[in-house]
Amino acid sequence: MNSSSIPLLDMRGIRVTFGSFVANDAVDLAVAAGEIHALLGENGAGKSTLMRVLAGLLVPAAGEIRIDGKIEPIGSAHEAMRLGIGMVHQHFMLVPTLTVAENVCLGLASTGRFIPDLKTAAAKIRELAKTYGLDIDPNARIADLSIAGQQRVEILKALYRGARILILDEPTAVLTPQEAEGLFRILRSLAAQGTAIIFISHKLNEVMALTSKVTVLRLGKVVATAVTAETDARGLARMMVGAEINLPKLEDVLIAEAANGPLKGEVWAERDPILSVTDLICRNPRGPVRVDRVNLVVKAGEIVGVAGVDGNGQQELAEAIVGLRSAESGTIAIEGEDVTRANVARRIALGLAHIPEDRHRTALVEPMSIRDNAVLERIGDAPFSKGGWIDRQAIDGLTAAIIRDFDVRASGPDQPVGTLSGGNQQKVVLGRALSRDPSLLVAVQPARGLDVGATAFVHRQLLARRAAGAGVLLVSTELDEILALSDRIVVMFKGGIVGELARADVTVERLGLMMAGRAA
Amino acid sequence: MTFLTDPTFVGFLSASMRLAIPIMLAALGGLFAERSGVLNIGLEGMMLVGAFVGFVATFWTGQLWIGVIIAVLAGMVFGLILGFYTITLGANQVVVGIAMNLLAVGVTSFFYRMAFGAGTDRPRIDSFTPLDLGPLVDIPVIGPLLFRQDALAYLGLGLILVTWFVMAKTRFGLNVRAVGEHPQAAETLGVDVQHIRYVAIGLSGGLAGLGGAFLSLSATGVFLDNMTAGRGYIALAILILGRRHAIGVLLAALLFGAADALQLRAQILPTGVPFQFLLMLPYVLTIIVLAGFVGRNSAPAALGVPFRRGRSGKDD
Amino acid sequence: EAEGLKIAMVLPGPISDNDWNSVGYNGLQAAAKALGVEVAYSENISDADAERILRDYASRGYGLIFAHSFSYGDAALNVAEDFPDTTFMAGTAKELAPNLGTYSNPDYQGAYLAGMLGAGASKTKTIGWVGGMPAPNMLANLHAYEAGAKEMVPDARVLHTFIGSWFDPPKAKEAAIAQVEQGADVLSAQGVGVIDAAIAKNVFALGAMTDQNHLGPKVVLTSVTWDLGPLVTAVGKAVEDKSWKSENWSYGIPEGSVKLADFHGLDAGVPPEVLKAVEAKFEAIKSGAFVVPLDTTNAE
Amino acid sequence: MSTTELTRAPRFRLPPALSGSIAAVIAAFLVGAVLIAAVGVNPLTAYGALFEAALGTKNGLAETLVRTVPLALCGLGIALAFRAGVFNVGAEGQLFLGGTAAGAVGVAGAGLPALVLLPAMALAAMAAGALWSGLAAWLKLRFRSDELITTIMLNYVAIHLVSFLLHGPLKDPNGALAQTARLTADARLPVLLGGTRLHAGILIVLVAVVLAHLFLWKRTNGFRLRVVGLNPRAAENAGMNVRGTILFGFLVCGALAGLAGFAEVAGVQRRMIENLSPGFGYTAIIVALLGQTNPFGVLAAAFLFAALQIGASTMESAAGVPSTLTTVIQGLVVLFLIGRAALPLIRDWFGRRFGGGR
Ligand SMILES: Nc1ncnc2c1ncn2[C@@H]1O[C@H](COP(=O)(O)OP(=O)(O)OP(=O)(O)O)[C@@H](O)[C@H]1O
Ligand SMILES: Nc1ncnc2c1ncn2[C@@H]1O[C@H](COP(=O)(O)OP(=O)(O)OP(=O)(O)O)[C@@H](O)[C@H]1O
Ligand SMILES: [Mg+2]
Ligand SMILES: [Mg+2]
Repeated sequence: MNSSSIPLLDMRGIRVTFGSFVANDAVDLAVAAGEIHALLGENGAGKSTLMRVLAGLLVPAAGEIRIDGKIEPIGSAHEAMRLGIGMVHQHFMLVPTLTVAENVCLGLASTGRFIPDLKTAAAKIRELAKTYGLDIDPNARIADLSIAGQQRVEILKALYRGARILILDEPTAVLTPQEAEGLFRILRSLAAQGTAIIFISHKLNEVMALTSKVTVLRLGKVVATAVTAETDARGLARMMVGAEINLPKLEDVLIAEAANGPLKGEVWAERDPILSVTDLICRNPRGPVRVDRVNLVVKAGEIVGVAGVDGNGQQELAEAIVGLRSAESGTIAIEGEDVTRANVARRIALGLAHIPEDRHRTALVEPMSIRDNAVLERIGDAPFSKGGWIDRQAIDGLTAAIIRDFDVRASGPDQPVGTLSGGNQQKVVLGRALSRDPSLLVAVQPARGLDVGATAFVHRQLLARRAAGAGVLLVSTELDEILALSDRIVVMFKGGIVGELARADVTVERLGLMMAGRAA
Repeated sequence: MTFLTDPTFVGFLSASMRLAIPIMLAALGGLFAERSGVLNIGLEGMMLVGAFVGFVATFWTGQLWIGVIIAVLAGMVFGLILGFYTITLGANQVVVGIAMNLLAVGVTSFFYRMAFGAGTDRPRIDSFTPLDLGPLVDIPVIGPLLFRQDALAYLGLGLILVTWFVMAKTRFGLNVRAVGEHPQAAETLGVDVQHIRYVAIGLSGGLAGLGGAFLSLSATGVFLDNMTAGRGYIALAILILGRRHAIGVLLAALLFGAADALQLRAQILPTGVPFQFLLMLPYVLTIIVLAGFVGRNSAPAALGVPFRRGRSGKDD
Repeated sequence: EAEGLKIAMVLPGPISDNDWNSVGYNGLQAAAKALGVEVAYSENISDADAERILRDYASRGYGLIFAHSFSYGDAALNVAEDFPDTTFMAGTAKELAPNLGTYSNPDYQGAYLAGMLGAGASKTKTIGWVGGMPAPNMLANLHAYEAGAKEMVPDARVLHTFIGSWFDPPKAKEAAIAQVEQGADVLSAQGVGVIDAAIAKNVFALGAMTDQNHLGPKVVLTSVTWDLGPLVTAVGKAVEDKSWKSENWSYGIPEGSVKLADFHGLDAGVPPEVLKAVEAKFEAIKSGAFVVPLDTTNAE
Repeated sequence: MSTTELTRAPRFRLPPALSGSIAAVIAAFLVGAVLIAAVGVNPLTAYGALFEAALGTKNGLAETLVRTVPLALCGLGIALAFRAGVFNVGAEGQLFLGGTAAGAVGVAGAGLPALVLLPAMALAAMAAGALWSGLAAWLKLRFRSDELITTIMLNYVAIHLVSFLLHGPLKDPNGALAQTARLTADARLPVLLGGTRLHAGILIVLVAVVLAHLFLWKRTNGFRLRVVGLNPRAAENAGMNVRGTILFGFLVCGALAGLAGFAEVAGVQRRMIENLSPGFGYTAIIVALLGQTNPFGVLAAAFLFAALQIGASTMESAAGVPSTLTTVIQGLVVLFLIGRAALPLIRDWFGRRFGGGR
């Protein structure tokens, strides 16, 4: 056996259990130096779990890990690091109040056993950043960095520790296409220098573009390992889910509608505006302007996509519309009623539903059951309460309907939502919002972190809402998502709207230019 | 500017410092605990234990510094017990803290009676006496504030600088800050979260014990049941008022000490204000300052949240 | 109940305070020795709990129960009503019952002497007084102290501070230091901590309740001592031989219970005529020729 | 008792939480026994006195229930506030102000019939407690001041304020003490059990516990309160009035603590006194959290603590155990109760050490 045939990383027979639940079962995974290896699977398939084993954060019940052919018992994050394993977690493992250099030095005795030498570290960080083309200021506070910036720090943290095996868990879920492209460049150059990279993503086109091999997990077991070039996205999706998945498209809906004869004769201009935003300005308390003179209309039966690079005021705009952020000036009207100063409850009463970007923090009460979360917005309404008394039966009915209609995979209505997988949590959020038949749906990154199946489900639901005559405001940094679903697209840049495109006029190039701030 | 050297003003300044130091020390203890993510409501109990143990040790050995050292150690032991509950068991940090305070009241007065009997002549030790620092004493403002104190007070003031240095510059301080803000992140980098928190809470107890020792070995030469009289709770307020920074803690404690020194002086003067209102002064002032200037500062993100290793590194 | 008398005492603070509570505890122990009876006590009993504890002792066959706090009056009255065969003694109570007597806290008589002594010994004609809370016995003490001082030195200044709690030695010390800075050179120590101030500032202190010279051998000029032993013993004996009457049992200077402690040689620092005047006043009080005024109105 | 008996499996099993709690209390008592023996008292005598005094006699049980009243009311308030995400340490001060208001109204309203006077006193007490708590709420909502700190500070302020009132405007004109005049019979809560001090306050507690339970689990506002406490941002997103709910958490805590003050004044002391509470408001924090902020749990924890405190003081008077030691035992009981969580850890450790397995 010559040495080149020994993979840098060789995981064999890995088994992880949580109580009686088997999260990883007899998983084998081999990755060679210089290889970019995709790890695929549905939500909850066990990808993160497997990687946590590799990173020393979980001790497997069975199995062995070989590095360079040698069995290494990885018992702690420390050992993993010593072996050159670095992991960029799905949710960044950065201390927001510390600087980049401090985060990098954390837990790294080589930067000074008692007094970390931050100056030297900063110099080394600059050097590394230059080598790999990462744009990083070692003295910046993490909290002040953009998401992409934080991710660069995560990668740099691994590089600084001399990672030979780099794990990235859904790294692009929070990146814009441009940022993702930047990341891929970095990863390719790392691979070229011999780093083994494990790449987890739900975006199959990225997998196709970036990786050389792919391993697919389903229900904790490996169902396939393949050379990427020998498969296609469709095939990968089938392997993951075990069935054919087609992401729905508005275009198909329009074709179908056209086939059904002319629409109810409606002209866009004559339809009622569900949402109208006029000259809206929002700013952070004593801070910069976040939403700058935005004008926007959403009419019944249309999906308006808000595109833009993350951090250009889309989230703030959505928050202002739903009432979580107060407007400095301008007006917001829902169903013709001025709600600029109205509270969230009033807006909900007018038919607003919100699928927030951060479901854990904003949408769900994690320790509470699915049942309780299902009525969060409607607890005061009939039939869920009468005279201030909760009607348990009515709520049970609603919960059962949501679980059934939205295919929430849970042990029952009493399961705390915090213990559901991300996809299922999102289904609860969606089910709750849509069960109210909202006339205005504000959906922010509704498919973030979801697998293909769940994404398709969410998208179908948005289209169904549109068909039911609701106005949908879809905020997303995923161009694919925006392009697939929107009747009209507006692009935000630095808090303002740089332009609007009808779906017929959209090209990716024009959108890209507008997202960079140039009206096109 | 003559008032700067007026004996009344000078006395007021040094009294402010004397009143501030024990609270400041306990607040420094609270600083280590809270920055590492552990809420130490047990400061009061740890102070009391320090006051008691320091007194007994000094009484038996005749050595003040032995008393100081033992007081610090005893505070640490109490801190580590609290640590076991909050860090290892993940118990509610408030309940444990209050229970520890209850325990401390009982334990100290019980063993005081075991050691010295009851109702007889109260034992006394010769407390620390102010050091003579020659001409430094006469510097306006600074002199009375800083140079009329005893060795223990200087130790306390020195610990402000030490704390600042440790938190800002050392690896341990970095670890403490990380562990208090984002323990999962620290964990993924190989920082032993529980270990860091144990050390921090041990230091916390030690500093509170030292603050207690100041009461029985410097401020007075006696021990009396419950003689901390709520200073540990006030230290919690001082900690927040000082934004959980060493220098801030010093200033906040001085503010409180000054308010107390002022009201004690105002009582003697014919102000006509009922003395109860003067007694309120330090507390009211603390509230006002808290509301006016520091309301918007935020606590370490993981403060009060137990960290369990089994869940570490969870994506979500 | 053939076993003979059992005496109980309920105290508001720790018996180790060398103050009010120590006096009570020592008095009880003295009576136990003198009468050969069984005694029991409960310390640190807050007003809120007093009634329950008193009731508890009464129901367990204690024949004589001392409620040793000015603030136990209500509690004692309530319990006395339900236990007519038990004798209660409440410290400085106003309302009595057939089986509820009271005993005054006569240390204010000594405070008068302390005031004279303090003012006479003061070079600045300013003396201090630090107390916990303005309870009636504290106010009586303060006013007698002032009156004594004024008798000795008509233009004497008497500074007083309440620290707002009964037990906070460091604060009492700081209060006393503040008084010294205002010119006081003799301090009346009505709380733990004042003597520490006297040591730190090298001024005289006047101890209270017990001889506190050992707490500051060079500064505690003398102490106003109060020995509750004779009173507890006398009441116990009266209960035993059924001669007890519900009345105010006052054991002060005339009865030999309140005294000035030994000066431990520090009297050298006091003008002889002052000592003589104090001595004379002590005899006058003892003989009944002079009655120290009892004034419990608020200070100022 | 033979070894076989000791090792025999129990016939029926208590729910694990309850049996664990009982084991914890027993463990605390065992440690206490060592200390009791150290001062030369037979621990069995001491504990016998404790149980008899707290639970074994009519009067003892009555006293335990009397003590349960303030602990449960304050504990309930703290628990409800906690559920709303408010950590109110100010029950002690709120209780003092409630008691003062009750005393003031009770004295001023002398002559009114009990049916008018008692409710007026209770309302005044609740209003005063709520007002004091509302101050902390205002500081939090307006200035974002941490209520842990402001409520501790306000406790001191309250106690000095009450001292001023009782030494001044509210002082009994016929006495020297800092307390109000004695309440007339119409201003007192009726005694429920002749020959004891058990007053109607315990009924108030039972009603309050049931109401709190219904509120938390059956009322929409209780639901909202829990949501706000668990995730205020999600509550806001769902259209709930977060600030109002937080304010309510403060006010209800203050009102219940004030009510506790009323119960002490009208049921036990029969006037407002300067030292109304030996730290009820602080003990109630432990009560609230040991009771897992569940109304019935709070009631159980309050009863446990009341029994412990009543029994402990009799242990002092009857068996000669120093009261300081009884404080130690109380602390130990709490620590062992929380320390239950250590049992699996200890079992694991023994397993690893001696079990031979993994
Ligand atoms: N801490 C835990 N306790 C119990 N079960 C867990 C825990 N962590 C993970 N699991 C289980 O392991 C399974 C796999 O989880 P994992 O996070 O590895 O999924 P994943 O493949 O990363 O999913 P996603 O694509 O959503 O990130 C889950 O379905 C869950 O049931
Ligand atoms: N305490 C717990 N008990 C049981 N299962 C848990 C627990 N915590 C997490 N899990 C499981 O862990 C799995 C992974 O959850 P996770 O939140 O990582 O999903 P995710 O898809 O990665 O989420 P997201 O996409 O939002 O980041 C879930 O399937 C969930 O069932
Ligand atoms: Mg995952
Ligand atoms: Mg995920």
